[in-house]
Amino acid sequence: MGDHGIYVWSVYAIGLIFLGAIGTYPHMALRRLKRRRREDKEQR
Amino acid sequence: MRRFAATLKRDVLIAIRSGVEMLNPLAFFALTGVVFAIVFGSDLDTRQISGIPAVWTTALFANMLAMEGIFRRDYDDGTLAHLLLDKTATLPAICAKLGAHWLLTGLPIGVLAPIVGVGFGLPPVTLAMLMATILIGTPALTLIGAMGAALVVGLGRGGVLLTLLVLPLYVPVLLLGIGVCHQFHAGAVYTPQLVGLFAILTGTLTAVPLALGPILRVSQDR
Amino acid sequence: MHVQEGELIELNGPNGSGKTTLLRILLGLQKPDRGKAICYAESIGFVGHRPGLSGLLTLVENIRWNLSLSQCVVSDKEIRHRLAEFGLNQCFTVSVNELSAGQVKRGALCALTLARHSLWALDEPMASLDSQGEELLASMLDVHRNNGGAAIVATHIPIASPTDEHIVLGVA
Amino acid sequence: MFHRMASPEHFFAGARLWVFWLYLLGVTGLAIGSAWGLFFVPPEKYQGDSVRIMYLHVPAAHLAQMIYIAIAVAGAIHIIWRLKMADVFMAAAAPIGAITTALALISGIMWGRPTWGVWWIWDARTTSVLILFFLFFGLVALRQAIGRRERAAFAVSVLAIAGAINIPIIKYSVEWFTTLHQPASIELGRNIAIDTVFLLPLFVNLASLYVFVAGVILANMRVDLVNRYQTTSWVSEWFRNN
Repeated sequence: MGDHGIYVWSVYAIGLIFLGAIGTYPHMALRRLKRRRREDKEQR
Repeated sequence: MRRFAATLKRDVLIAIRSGVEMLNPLAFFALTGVVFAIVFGSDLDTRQISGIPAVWTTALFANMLAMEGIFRRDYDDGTLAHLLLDKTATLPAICAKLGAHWLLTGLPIGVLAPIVGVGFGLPPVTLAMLMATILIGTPALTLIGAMGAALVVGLGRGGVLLTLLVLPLYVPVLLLGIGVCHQFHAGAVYTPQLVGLFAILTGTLTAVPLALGPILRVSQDR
Repeated sequence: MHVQEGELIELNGPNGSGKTTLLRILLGLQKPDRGKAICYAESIGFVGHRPGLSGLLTLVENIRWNLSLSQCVVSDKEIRHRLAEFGLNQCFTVSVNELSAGQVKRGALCALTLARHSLWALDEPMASLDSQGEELLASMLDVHRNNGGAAIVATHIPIASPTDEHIVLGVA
Repeated sequence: MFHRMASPEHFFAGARLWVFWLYLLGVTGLAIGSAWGLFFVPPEKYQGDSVRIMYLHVPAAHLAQMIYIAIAVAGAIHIIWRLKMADVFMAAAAPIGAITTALALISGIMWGRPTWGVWWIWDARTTSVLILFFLFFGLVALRQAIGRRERAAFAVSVLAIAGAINIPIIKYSVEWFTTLHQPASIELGRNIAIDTVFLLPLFVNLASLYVFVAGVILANMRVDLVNRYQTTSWVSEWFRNN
């Protein structure tokens, strides 16, 4: 990879984090909504 | 046409009555320009290069400072509703408000620009071109800024929000303005970019006033 | 909702029942959530909660601008005369900011009478008016109705005579 | 099919399947493209291995601009036909566009560092992408600032259209302005030997990123739909059975 390896790997690492974040956010949000709905139901 | 003149007179009167608030952008422009002149102007070989961008950028921010209050005052005291009530009166009144705003900020800044530019040791010819480009650029800035102000009217002191919305749209005017002056200063060809500046001005001049009516109607809805 | 010439409709109902919202929808200042509102009236005069006069100008300048918007040519003398009728003769040169709420409301109502609007939309006109102001309002409405004007008034203090149409808005 | 998808309820149900397949295709495509670009492509003559960053930077930058154009089109649709789904798309796509632009910026910086030895260079494309990021940020901030959904939808549509009109103007003025100052600025990615061995992984990654982000936007739209239509029957019915 030569001396540029550090940059290449860090770019792909950041890419993984960013794409992973936007990929998982919607599902986490749906799960959070369900949990909050269940908690509201229990309180009522 | 009479409505245009009446609203123009009214807005200029309000601005004069508001006194300090009207002078705010001009004072900002002059003071910041002087500070830049002190910082950049003293270094002999860089001052001529840094003069044009410094003056132009200060003019842009002074204009943006003035954008904040263009609709806010009328929204607060309810006169904006009267503007929108009669659909035929909306366009002339809005054009008058924009005209009044330019007369009170764009024009004075343009006139002040050469005086601030002297601090950078720019030759009078370049100062004249600087003033010309600012006088062409500031109406476009006022129009783009007014659209941003109309979007955020009634949202309270959204100063940062207005700057965030409007700055990217200001960039072409700024770059072309500075570019034309640089080219002119260096004696190179500047006409294509000057035409670009005019294009932005005529483009915004035709599109924005028409769009402001509906935007204001939705923005003041609640 | 149909308003003939010379008729007055009073909107009653507790706070938050939508009187102001209904007026604003009629005026086109507000879009209804569902359905459409079409209002067939040449020009509508509106006096709402906000004064509708800019604070830094005097009453005369404000009214002159207001009238120019609806393209009525009225001389300053006539404006001053009408302001005097409304008991505002000592506040010609005073900027609106320094006036009391009652005076501002009277100024707005006076501006309404000067502009020849066929339909008036008034939102709580009685607010911040003293007894003399209420009489002025009543007489002004009668004059308006006699020469063929119509009005829609949102208020919780009854102003219209029982013969006029009353629409009571309930809280949803 | 399009008309059916225009109603929130059908869209909500229909999108679920799309999201699954788009994610699957996108992720595998990205894995293949990246692996190919990282290991199986020989290093480039001038830039050595740092050219491999191109396989993430170019797709991200390209996609970011496409997302903004898509939002502007959705804005126009919303203003002309008052289509609610257009606003749902704008609300969902704006933050994702901002993050994609951020990714493009960061990868651009990391690419510029080894090739020119400087962290940031006011090159025409880097400047345009930076301004694009501010445009996205403006869209998100404006929607956040306005409470009422109807006004927010209209305001964001207007801003998106104004921004889209400005993208070519910004590109022109920036292109001219930056070349004015450094005549020998190297365009990112333009001077690389354009033989296929370099370009194949790039197309794979470009297509896969499009597919993946499309899936993410659809999923985000479903979240927005649940938030918007909490009181409706089909949402509470969806809550009940999972």
